[in-house]
Amino acid sequence: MGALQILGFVGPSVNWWALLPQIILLGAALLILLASALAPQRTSTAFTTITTLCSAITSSIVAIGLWNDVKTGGPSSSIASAFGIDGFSIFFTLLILIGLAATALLSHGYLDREGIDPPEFHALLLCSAAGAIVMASANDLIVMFLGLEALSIGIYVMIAMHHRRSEARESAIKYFVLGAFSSAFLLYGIALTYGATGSTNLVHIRNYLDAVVFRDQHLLMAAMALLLVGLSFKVAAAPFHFWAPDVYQGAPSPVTGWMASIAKAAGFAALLRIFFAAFASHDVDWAPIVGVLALITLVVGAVMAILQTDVKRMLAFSSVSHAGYVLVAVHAASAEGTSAALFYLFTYTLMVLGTFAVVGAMGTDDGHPLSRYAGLGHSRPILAIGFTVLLLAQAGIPTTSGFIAKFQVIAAAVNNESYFVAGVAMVTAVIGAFMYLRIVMAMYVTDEEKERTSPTWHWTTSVVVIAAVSFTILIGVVPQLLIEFAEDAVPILIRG
Amino acid sequence: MIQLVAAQTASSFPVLNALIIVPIAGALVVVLLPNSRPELMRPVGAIFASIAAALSLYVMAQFSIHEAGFQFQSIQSWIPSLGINWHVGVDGISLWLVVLTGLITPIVLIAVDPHHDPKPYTAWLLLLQAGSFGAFLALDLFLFFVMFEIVLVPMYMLIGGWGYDDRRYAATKFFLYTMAGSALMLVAIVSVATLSAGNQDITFNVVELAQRQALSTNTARLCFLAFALAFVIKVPIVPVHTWLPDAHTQAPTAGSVVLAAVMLKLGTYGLLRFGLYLFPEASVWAAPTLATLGVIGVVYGAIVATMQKDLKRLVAYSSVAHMGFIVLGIFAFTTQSLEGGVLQMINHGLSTGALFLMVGMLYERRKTRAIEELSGIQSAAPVFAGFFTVVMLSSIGVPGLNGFVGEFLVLIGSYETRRWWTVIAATGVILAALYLLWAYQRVFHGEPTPDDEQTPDLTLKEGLVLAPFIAGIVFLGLYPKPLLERIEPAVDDLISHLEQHSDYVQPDLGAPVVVDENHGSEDDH
Amino acid sequence: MVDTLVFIIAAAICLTGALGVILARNPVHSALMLVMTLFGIAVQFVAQEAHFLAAVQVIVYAGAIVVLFLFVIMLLGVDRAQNLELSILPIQRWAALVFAGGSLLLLGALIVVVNEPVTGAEAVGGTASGDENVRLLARSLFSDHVYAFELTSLLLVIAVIGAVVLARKPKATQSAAVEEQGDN
Amino acid sequence: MVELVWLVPTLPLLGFCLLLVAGRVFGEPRAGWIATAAAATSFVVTLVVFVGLLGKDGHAGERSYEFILFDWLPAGSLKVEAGFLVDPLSITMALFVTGVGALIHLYSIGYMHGDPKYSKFFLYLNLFLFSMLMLVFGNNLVVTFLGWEGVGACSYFLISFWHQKESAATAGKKAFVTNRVGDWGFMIATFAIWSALGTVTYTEIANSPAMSAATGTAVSLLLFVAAAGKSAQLPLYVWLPDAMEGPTPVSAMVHAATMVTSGVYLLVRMNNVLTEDALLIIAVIGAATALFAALCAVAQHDIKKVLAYSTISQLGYMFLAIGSGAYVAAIFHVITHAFFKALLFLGSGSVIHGMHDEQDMRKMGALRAAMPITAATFIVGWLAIAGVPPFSGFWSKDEILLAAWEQKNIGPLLWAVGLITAFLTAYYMSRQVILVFFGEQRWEEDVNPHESTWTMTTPLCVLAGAAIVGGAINLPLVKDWLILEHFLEPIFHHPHHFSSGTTTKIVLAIVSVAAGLVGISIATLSWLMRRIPTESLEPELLENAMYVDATYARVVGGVGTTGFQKTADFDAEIVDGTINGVGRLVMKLGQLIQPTQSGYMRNYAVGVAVGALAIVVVLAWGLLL
Amino acid sequence: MEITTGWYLVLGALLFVIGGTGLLIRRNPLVMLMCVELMLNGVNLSFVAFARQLDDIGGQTVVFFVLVVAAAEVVVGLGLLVAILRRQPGATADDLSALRG
Repeated sequence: MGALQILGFVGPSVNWWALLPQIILLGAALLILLASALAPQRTSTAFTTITTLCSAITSSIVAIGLWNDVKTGGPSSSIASAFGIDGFSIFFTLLILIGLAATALLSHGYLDREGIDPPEFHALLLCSAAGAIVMASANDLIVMFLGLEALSIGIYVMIAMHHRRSEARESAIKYFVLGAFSSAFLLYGIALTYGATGSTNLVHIRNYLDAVVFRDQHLLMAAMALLLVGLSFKVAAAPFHFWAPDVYQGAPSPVTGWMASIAKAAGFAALLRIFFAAFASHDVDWAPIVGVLALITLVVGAVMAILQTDVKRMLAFSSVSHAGYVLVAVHAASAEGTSAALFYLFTYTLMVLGTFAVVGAMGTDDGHPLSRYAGLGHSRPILAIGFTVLLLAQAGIPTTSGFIAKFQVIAAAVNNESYFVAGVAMVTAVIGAFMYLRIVMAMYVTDEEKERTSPTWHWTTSVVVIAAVSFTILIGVVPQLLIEFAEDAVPILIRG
Repeated sequence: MIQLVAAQTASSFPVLNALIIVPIAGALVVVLLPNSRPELMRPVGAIFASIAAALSLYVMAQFSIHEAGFQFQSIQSWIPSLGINWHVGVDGISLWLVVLTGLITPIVLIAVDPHHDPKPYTAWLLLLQAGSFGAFLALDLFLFFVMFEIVLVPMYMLIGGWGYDDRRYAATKFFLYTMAGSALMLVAIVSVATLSAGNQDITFNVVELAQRQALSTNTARLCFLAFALAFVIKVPIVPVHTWLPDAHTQAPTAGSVVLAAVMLKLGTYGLLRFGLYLFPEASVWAAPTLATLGVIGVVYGAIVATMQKDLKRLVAYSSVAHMGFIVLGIFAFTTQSLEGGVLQMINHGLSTGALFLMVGMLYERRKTRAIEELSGIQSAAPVFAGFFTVVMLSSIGVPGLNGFVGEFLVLIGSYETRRWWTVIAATGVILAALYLLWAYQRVFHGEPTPDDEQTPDLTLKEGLVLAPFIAGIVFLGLYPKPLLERIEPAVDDLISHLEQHSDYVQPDLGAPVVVDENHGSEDDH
Repeated sequence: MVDTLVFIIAAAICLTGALGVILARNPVHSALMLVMTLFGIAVQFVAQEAHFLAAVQVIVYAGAIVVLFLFVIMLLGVDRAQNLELSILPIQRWAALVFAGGSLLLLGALIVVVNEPVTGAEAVGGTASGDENVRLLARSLFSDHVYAFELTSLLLVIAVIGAVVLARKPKATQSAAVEEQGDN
Repeated sequence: MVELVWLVPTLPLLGFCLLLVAGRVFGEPRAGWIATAAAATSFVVTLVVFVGLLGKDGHAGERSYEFILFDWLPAGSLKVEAGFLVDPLSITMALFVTGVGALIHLYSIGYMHGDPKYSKFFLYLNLFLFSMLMLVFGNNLVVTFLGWEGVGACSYFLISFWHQKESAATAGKKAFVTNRVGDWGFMIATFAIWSALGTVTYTEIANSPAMSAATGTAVSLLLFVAAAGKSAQLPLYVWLPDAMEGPTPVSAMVHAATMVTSGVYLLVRMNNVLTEDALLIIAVIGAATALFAALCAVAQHDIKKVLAYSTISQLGYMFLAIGSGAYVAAIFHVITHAFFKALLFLGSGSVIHGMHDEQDMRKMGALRAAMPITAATFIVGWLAIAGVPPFSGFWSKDEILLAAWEQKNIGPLLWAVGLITAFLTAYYMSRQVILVFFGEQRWEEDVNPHESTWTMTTPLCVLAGAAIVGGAINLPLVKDWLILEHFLEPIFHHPHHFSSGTTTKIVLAIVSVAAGLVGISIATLSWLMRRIPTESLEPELLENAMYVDATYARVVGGVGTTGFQKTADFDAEIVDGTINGVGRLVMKLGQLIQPTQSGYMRNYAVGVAVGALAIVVVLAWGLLL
Repeated sequence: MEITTGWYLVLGALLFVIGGTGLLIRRNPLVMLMCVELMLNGVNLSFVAFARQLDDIGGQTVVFFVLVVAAAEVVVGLGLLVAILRRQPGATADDLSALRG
């Protein structure tokens, strides 16, 4: 850096404190890789898992510290305002770290069972987690794009790491090709935005759009459209959702959980930051189209879900309709809607992680037929009741966090006077409920009481399930804290 | 919730919160009991349910008679940022439903043996009781919706877990049908809260919202329709009633009893408490339609019941008919009809609940509910037949038994405002006699078949279980005053609310022509 | 006048190359056509005074990426000619037609409605004028976009791990015995 | 003394409770005696009350006492008390209800001998007596309705007492349901009265201003519907003949003496709301019923069926009286009819008992030797009903015919119908007496009929006595002898007075007597002396009661059942089908879009590409704005 | 005539569209990857054109990152393809459709 200063070059100020979470994760990743490279014998899963956990915990501690700073000092940005430090970014950082920890725990038993190399898996997990954090806190479209690529590419590999299953490879290539395809659209959208506003920096874009009245908006509109497409793909919103069921089904369960929870969350983080924060002045343009996407997504997700026989596919489609719900909140284009979306994502992430924890434990060579769950209510009552809670929460039954989340989304939509969207959302919820009930029924209502082989079960999995269930119920009963958290996390764009 | 109760504003014991907490605690205790002691589950559950019952009786005893407003109110902030409170209270309309809920659950817990998995069975029943309490006591729209939805789960589990052959279909249908009904209600709830907020802060407090009346006519009507949809499905009113026969038929006895006695009332109670109270103008506007549907329900339900081949289905359809009376009463808007409606909720709970219990007992004995497979039971089990007869007559509406009191008040009250509806609805009493007596004749009269001759008569325990029902049936039939005088203030309050917020004016009924000298002068209202 | 000529020629090269990529039956030809396009684009870069980028374009893309492609093609021996008619998805062609045609129409429409200059925005990242293109590039790279620059390293790390993991032959222990087995 | 009225219904109620709890323990015959005691004491108490009432001055309106027990249905302005009204009308009814009732209890002790459900029978009887007394003493329509339904329920129990018999069970159900049709009228009438007058209490109704003509007529007709149901008038009479499935004492008490007259009681009680138009209709239907039933009775073979139709016919008389405004005559006939019809039924019961449950008159004959007391008393009843002076039937029937004659609009016609009925009555009763007690013996030797025990014959004798002298309570010969009329006067809004001169009265009386005698003689000629071929006297048409019942059955069993079944199917297929259809529709929708999930990544890419294109177009041209 | 930014944009757009179309019609996974590269190049061209128009160096900087991303994608993508084609030689995109419905 010294030499550059001689050249009269001054680098941008860096808030290392704010970067620390990502740095910790990357450090952990490198540590794991080095260890596996240098260690004479095969690196133990325990080591990598613990390292991942520790990094997750430490960086979440840092994140909490950051939260307090933001609460006191207000939001800021760093590194030439490429990186935003506000409640929003920290909210997602924490969420992603939770997801990271959970996925690490889930993978722990899984990797040994399936004979997947732990070091690479966890390293990639950490990297894609870092990518997700970058995505959530990016103040610059390019940074956001890079974060997205990091997240996605990591996932491609993690899926494909399951050498022995052709399904895994197939889902990997599908996700890869389509992902690359859609990120090309996203990138084109960035290019057009750059052209229309003269910068890729969200702050500048926001200010520019506020200041300038366009002669013709076509360029900007096309830009918005393409950005929306790219991100809708990531969050699996119809009609960009087709990959989701196949990929979710083929991918290893922990990775599926990671995709369904964190990838989606990060995608929505970017969506919210770009559209709600940066394109706020043009919400009359983008809100309606988001509404339409929300409707299509809700309907497709719910209607397709009830046709499935494979539990993983069911859950894939249900996650599609969940995306629809969040889109409804985004469509509201209000602070209330945004915090509703955040609340939804937070609760949904934990539900889905818990769900896939169970699914992963129940997995068999012949996939996840519904019949596999028959009689679970009798053979493993505790597991069954936990799973039931998670499913009912996804169906939005009261006293679970899922209901509070849906309620807030509906409230946001109603405040926005989009009653139709709200109504459709509720109706599709009913349709979707049928699918969850089918699983519950399968567990409890069995005509033959044949004792089944208990699923291969690792205590780390139980930890995740228990945590997810208790959180789901706790938030379902006393949601106030999380609601306030989400309200403080509405994105704010700050320069410098 | 727990620490909310702790935060109670001291003055008095928060009995209503306790009502809701006790069964939940009971459920937890039951869940924690060791699986090795299955015989403990139901007694322990029954104890907790009985504590709740005792509390409900305490509420009844402490309830001050001539007071219109809500009593025992308890408000705690729950989700402040959404303006949602934990707000419970009881008035004359909900009081007796609460008591009914309190008493029914321990009885069924004692009465009905699930045959397998007593632990979850007991826990679910207790949760059901808690949820029902909550729904009847809630004075916060959000809280009400929570309770209104949550009761679906235990009932769903009971039907699915302990029901008969076709339980899958029935349970799912029950759950989805009711959930679909309430889907739009949630939207309406939010709309009401937000739209009537105006410049004030948003609230879900029913009393507050009822006073604000800030919605435009059309909005109010739309919201009312959304509410009404949820409630008419729950009641159920023709033509959205078909979940009921399936649910009742497939549900285990306990499920059927609670479903009939308590859960159906959520619909009519909702129409009263939220339909009329929140949307007076809209209720008046929709009254003719709903009253018509109610009357159709009375006649149609009776006709369909006549042709049922399954005893439980028959009783289920008779429920449709009886609930039709209640709906007519509600939307006739007179003191008598509304009081009759509320009373009829209780009566229907007693008589239909008892009927389901007995059909269950019969099933336990004969392992069939098919009418044509039974005959001459009266010869084999005369006492059982006697109990059945009493309940049947109450259901038919014979004076001196409770069924008559409710129907009579509903009809006499409705006659003034809905004359022709009443005339048609009254034919329901003919049909009721028809289907019940015909069924009775086929099942109890005639020469018993060999299997029927073996049918054992009522055991002492069963007799004790049924005794409270019989007692209630006779007592309410002869001396309903204690109920009526507690119901009346609330009902009058509701009517004056209607008159105040709509162009409806209650006709001056039965203005006494002469004051007869033998006893105190008539009381006008 | 000259730059017009340059543009037209280069554009022609690009488009023929691009069409070649998607129409050539043989993947090898496609790869070579891709190189052609990339050269054309490099020329356009020069025409836009992005000299350094032009160089990078040639080196990285043509030099590295396409070579990688060819390498894999040879490695896997998938250089068989692929007959487009064999496509087993009939609707696919119509869909593609819709996309292509639609996009072209859209483009045409935009050309008609959007009047020069396409954007009214002004510079923020510092001027890009003329001879010291490299210096400017470097400055912007290490000031405004330094964070992104660092992130690319993350990306490359992932890519490396991925390449290693994917290319590595599965351990014989499992691969032989429980091939195509395992849960998900 | 009047205050004791509450005891009157309470005693049978006590008996009921006692038997309910311990009936089996008491067993036979103690249970019977307990019930009888309850009925008897209640009769005594009624007498006491009656005497007490006589102590008051009738014309100062002091003979009307209300006793409020408690508020029954206090709802807003609606005030319904559980209370008793003691006035000449109710006490008169109560007297013969308890009196006849007590006798029939006594009779049943012997009749029900050996029945497995002995105690239960008396339980029902007491409950019935209680309900009947509530009906009579109720101080408002609702309490009366309580009794009204109570007696209905009891008659249901009693008719289907031997429910193992399909026919008995069906008959019971039929009775209840048919009665319910009448109850419907009762309820609506109550509602209408309340909404018009604001009260359901008799005293207040009596003092209320008249309702509008339309309402008044409507109410009157609705009340008549109720009465027609209970009192088996056209077209609701069909249940009564079947009701004979019950034990004979039941037929005597419930379906001849007491319950069936409650319709008459109701109309008399509500006399001040009945309008002219309504009365005319009532009179016509009454007359029609009387004639119709008499015709049916002519050709019956079942000893009880004859009496059943005769009951219907006599009830028709009573309504004819009411329709003609002669309420006293109606009540008078109610009383006398209670005596002689109960007598006849019990007699027939005794015969059936002696013949070992044989009811077909064609298998009887010449029984007077075998059962002299029964025969003698039965003959008394026969003369009474046939209207032979000075038996009680003559006086009451005569008054009715007179009233009919004086009916304003169509008096003579009504009178003529009444006369024909009188003739027919005399005929078929004579036929019955001859077939049962005279002529040649048509039963096998092994039957050996016998006289019944004293518990059964005592009531017969008492009733016979009453049937002879019963007319004395209202002799038209001298003004002051019209005891009943003077006694009942206070309760009538427009007291009815006969306008005809003495000569007319006498002529009419002679004519009616003549008609009776003609009937008797024809019967004697044909059935005893066989001078007239009897086949022609029992036409199919009449034997089958003009197929009315059969037609009902065909309608209910045919159109009714299928209609109901259709509705049930509609419910199952259309209503429920729609709901399940919605579900299937959603599934269909899913299967419609399922092909998009083809598994080909290039297909999926199309989604992205085309979707993107669409969004760009929509946004760039603001299509959603 | 004078070549304005618009021309470059149109060219970029054409490349993008051609690439997209190619991905839709080709089922050789390698060629599909190339098509993605085409699209990215179209985008690059647009970036540079805008940079020129705006006289802003940022646009050119971005192209760097796009190059890196493209490289990373290609590396991983080719790795995937190698892994797949090793086991299913000559598999086309359409052959990889076991997961469906």
